[in-house]
Amino acid sequence: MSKKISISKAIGEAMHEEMVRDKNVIILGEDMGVMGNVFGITRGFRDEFGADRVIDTPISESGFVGMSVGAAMRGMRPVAELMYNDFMTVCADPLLNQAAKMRYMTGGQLTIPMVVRMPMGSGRRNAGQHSQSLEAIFCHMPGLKVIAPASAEDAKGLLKSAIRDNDPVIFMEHKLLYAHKEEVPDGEYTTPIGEAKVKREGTDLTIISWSREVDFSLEAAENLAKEGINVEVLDLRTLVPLDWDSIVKSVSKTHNVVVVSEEVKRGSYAGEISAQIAEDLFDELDAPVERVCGLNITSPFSPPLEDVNFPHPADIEKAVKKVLNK
Amino acid sequence: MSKKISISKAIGEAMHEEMVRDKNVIILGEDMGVMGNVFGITRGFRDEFGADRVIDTPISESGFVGMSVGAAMRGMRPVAELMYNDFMTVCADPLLNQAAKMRYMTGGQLTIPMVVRMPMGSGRRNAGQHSQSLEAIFCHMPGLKVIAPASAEDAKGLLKSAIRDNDPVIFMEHKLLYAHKEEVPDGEYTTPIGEAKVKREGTDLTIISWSREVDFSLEAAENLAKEGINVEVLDLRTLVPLDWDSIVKSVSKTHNVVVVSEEVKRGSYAGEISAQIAEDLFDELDAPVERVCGLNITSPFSPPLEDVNFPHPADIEKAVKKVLNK
Amino acid sequence: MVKQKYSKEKLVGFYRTMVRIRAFEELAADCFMKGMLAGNIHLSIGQEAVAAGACAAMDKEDYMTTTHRGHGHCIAKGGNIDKMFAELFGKKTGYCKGKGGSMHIADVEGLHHLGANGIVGAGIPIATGSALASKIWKDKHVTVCFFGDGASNQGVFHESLNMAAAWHLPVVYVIESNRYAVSTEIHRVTNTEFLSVRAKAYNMPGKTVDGNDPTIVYEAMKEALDYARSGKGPYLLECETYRHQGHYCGDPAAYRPASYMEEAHKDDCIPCMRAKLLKGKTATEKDLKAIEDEAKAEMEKGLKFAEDSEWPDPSEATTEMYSSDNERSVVR
Amino acid sequence: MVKQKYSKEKLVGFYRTMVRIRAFEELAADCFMKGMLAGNIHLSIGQEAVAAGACAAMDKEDYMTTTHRGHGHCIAKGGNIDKMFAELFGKKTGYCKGKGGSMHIADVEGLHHLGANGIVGAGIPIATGSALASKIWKDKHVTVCFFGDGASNQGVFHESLNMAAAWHLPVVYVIESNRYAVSTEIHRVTNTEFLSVRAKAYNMPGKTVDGNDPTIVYEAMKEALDYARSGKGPYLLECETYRHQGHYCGDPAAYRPASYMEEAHKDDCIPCMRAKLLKGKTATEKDLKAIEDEAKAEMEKGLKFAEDSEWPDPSEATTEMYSSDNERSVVR
Ligand SMILES: Cc1ncc(C[n+]2csc(CCOP(=O)(O)OP(=O)(O)O)c2C)c(N)n1
Ligand SMILES: Cc1ncc(C[n+]2csc(CCOP(=O)(O)OP(=O)(O)O)c2C)c(N)n1
Ligand SMILES: [Mg+2]
Ligand SMILES: [Mg+2]
Repeated sequence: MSKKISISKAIGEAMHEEMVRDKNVIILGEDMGVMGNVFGITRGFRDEFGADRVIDTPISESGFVGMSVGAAMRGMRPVAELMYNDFMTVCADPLLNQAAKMRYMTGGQLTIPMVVRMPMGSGRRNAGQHSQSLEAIFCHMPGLKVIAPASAEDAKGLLKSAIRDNDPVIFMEHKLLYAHKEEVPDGEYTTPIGEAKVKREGTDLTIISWSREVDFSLEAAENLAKEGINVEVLDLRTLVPLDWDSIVKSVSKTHNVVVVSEEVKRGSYAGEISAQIAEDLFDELDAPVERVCGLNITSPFSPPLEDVNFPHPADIEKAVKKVLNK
Repeated sequence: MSKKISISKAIGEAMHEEMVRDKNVIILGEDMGVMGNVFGITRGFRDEFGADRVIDTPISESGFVGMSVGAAMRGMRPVAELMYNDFMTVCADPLLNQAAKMRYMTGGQLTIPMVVRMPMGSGRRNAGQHSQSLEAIFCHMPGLKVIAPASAEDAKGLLKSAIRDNDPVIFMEHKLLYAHKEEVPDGEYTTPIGEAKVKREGTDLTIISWSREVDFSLEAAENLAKEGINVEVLDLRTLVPLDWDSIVKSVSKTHNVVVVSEEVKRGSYAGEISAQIAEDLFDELDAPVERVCGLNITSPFSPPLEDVNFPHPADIEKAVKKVLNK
Repeated sequence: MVKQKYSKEKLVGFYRTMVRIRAFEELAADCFMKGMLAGNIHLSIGQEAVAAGACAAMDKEDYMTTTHRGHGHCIAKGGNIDKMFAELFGKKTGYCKGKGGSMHIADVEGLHHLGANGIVGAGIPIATGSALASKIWKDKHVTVCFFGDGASNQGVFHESLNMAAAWHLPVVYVIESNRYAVSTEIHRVTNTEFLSVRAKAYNMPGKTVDGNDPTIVYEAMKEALDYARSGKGPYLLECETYRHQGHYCGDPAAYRPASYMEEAHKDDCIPCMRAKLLKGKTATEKDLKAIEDEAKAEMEKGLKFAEDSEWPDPSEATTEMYSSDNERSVVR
Repeated sequence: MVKQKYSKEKLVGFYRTMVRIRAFEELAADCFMKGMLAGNIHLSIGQEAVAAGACAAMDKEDYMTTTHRGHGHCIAKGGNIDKMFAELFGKKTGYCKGKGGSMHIADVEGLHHLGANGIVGAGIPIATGSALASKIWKDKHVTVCFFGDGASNQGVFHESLNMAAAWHLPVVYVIESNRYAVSTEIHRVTNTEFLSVRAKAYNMPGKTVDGNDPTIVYEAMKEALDYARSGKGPYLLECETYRHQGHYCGDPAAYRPASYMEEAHKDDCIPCMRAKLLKGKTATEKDLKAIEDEAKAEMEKGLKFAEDSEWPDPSEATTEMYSSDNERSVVR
């Protein structure tokens, strides 16, 4: 049995179920309570769970993310939200120096079971400070787990796992996926953290991607299929810990790789994956790995400019053909 | 003619000369004035240039880095200091969302000629929040130039160029290099931003590195030479813009590459370089690129633990031999 | 008959500015609702008196920083309507050549407008740094920093005001308190009636005034600017006003009690001033109608300019990231 | 003869705590200067009365966060000297198994000590979050947040105090004002005589007391803790004290005027209290000597424990990063 719901609804359901299940789960963030979130994700939560558990914060990200760290140390399970991932800049310390490091620095004494949800991504003409995909920064910081789902089913199942996980988890949601309506299993389920998923089987080349670019990659794969190119699409789903086994398996089969993400290309997590494959699976590769990412620029506002700043299916198709020398 | 001075002294000289040359150069940071900096770099500056130009700030990094952005917009040339690069977390917004983006977002109207100097690196048993090498985060952010010198001559010449540059420049100084005494040319000179330097010529393999790991790479190269392995050491000096031509030249000669940095390996800038080489110079490579970096952990305090967390010459030698299959 | 404190010209000038701002915002809203604009816009309808009064008190050469809700300040300081509309449309003729959009309008040379900002609070240290430059150069310009009640809860508010106070920097912080940060009423996330009380933490002057009357704002700003310009240091001015629309254009603002908009309409700066001008015989119905019609026409012209303008060429996406070595820096 | 407000036991207890802290710090300094310790240590010599008075007022189950200068609070709350010394040495038997060192000591289970911190100010929101948990759970624990005068200029100070005040969280913020942040005298970077005045910005109580007398600190803390515990909200307590040493051990502190240390010695909490105890006949010379000798012996024992302890095995570098899936998460 399954039902068709939007990804934002799936995310809301995950939080709702976990709040019912565990009274230590609380939500903090701007406009999460009375308004029910700017994307409507927590509508009704405050009435149901009370203002103590669904907290409208002031615009004080360092403060409330830092408070989430403190509350998590005490055994709460805070689910904080940054209205956009771009705002990690105003709370980088509690994220990168506190949540990520406190367990290790105290020799394992402290456990920080918190989740920070954050919409990400470009394509909404929100300009430079509201359109970034900053997963690389989080992936670079040991101590954080990083998740970036592409489907409603995964968003729900992974968010539930993230809330139950005892480590700080960065949970990145693409704004332009929110409205997608997709099948989600009925009833209780979780999706394990750290497992990639083959979204399309193929033999000629592996596209490795995550978040919204998985959809574009699948679209590209369909188009390429018409030309007789048989592409496998691997959705990483979790970025840290990385499901290396699934990458090895797919690359050992196809011997060709394209990594696709919306990030600024220079210093991207896509680059890390490209490097790891080139370093450790060199002999499996028939051709150099290709990356399809954003440009090394600030996200522009104007539609014709923004449109060249994140990968579209046509860009992916071009890269696949380049790798396959077609 | 040349003289032998410490790297910290070379950095001080660069600032001193630029302050004499251009009255719009100002210094801001914690303990820069009365104390003359915790590493003694600006000793005497406040007396010479006055408290208006050598400003002791409160512990308010977002505030004074943001103020540097504002002052730079007005035509000042602020040289701000973070006492450690780890503290970029408390001023990530003015660095990543303001300094880096304001020029682009205003269609080129704003020019932000500022430098942010920051000691970096491990090896001083300063534990998790004082030992990081965070260049990857800065390199990932378009709009910033990023410099990480390894020698006194370069530190001085590049800092002078950085101060004169009209873009925001992140200038990363390894704490454990400060005391090194090295030859520096007498008199006025600058070192161009964006040029790598071959520190040792070789034919068998190229080590690409920057900052303190250049020294370790050279040491490794000397040791390897005794075993008949002839390594070239390329010091990037500037990380953004990247001197790709020098990389191509060296790799086309040696066909083997090891990238060495102190960073956390996952998501490192070393990974970006490894990826670019594997992607664009695949046919030049005789073997996969190898990275020698820090572990994917928080920097530990205890000496025996910290010592396994950044590359030593022996680690580099091992990697070189692995690549060369020796 | 009481002698009027302000000349007819001044008073009518306030009115004109407010009317022009509202005409701009209403036309922009219209475009947005018709799907002609991409992204999001944040309108200052209801808050016009703050921009009009404050900017009228500023010297032409004074600097300012604004926010995501910054159209009004730009117009009040003399902004070019054509370039503003073109920027909202993302056209190449816009203030930022389409690269910034509504939230990033700046006019550095012309208006000494150092930029709107998409990060709440981020303009506060930037304005403070501009004031630092003025202090060092002794140039007598004051920097005015506009931001919302919500922004005053960001850490940079504290850091910046503390430094400005310690070093007596010539900056005026203007809180446009419309009582809401998106859906969050300020008193639900603070513990004081007024935000201006925060000035006490820094031993600097702080004042709360009615932000719906441009003459009151003007007067308070004059005092604040004089204070700052004379070298005494920063000033915190809170202007109480109303945000008529939702947070962004299209937000129904269902989270606000009905009473909010009732008050807002009662105190609406434009009809209130209109009535006063007529009552005091400072202007005739005809004068005011002319101003209103002119404003509408000016905005229509701006809109047409924007519509007629060209889109930026996609190749421009990679220009202007760096002031030197741009190409190499964006390639790898 | 005036009836003494506090029992002999209590007063001698304050003295013992202060003496133990100083003995710890002096022995640590000695080790550091002899090159036995790696890294850096920040000593609280001169500030013992704050830790002793404040922690004595706390319930055993109350929580706390401390700073880079946090040895004193840990000892005052009952910390294990052996584990502290071992941590300073980076030994496996230390509080953090050598992974954190001096700046990251915590004792979560035993002391409800949520950790020192290397980032100035970072403990403030953490303590506030702990107080939020207490409020939600209604568990009657107060969280005490220790930090320096310098830390009060960080943005998180503002953000945290504002939220704590708005939501009436049970947290006491204790500013240990030794007037210096490294070399920077607080009045050079602020514009008020006292930092406690900042409480006004949040409409919460704020008080400045003499931090060199543990009974004064104790009393003020009792009031603050009662206030917070009763649900009234947060409290800001500034304790004025002196940092005898440089910022870190070995810093000659040449940037301070000679008068600072003259005052510091005059007001030194330990000799002052010693004299009072003797004068009031609360304790004899012999009693006090015994306390002092015991403290020294205790510290020597701790040092020996640390020296005799094993180093962590290099393989432990990669453990304890993650609570689950650790291995896979640190490999790639
Ligand atoms: C750091 C940061 N946090 C959150 C946001 C999202 N956001 C944009 S405007 C806004 C509300 C701002 O409220 P206020 O400062 O009162 O200004 P107003 O919108 O009322 O003019 C929020 C939360 C942001 N842009 N930046
Ligand atoms: C965010 C940050 N900035 C700067 C530093 C460097 N630093 C460490 S302690 C210190 C001074 C702290 O002063 P204060 O808060 O008064 O505490 P005290 O040292 O006097 O106990 C500074 C600047 C830091 N650790 N973190
Ligand atoms: Mg508001
Ligand atoms: Mg201090």
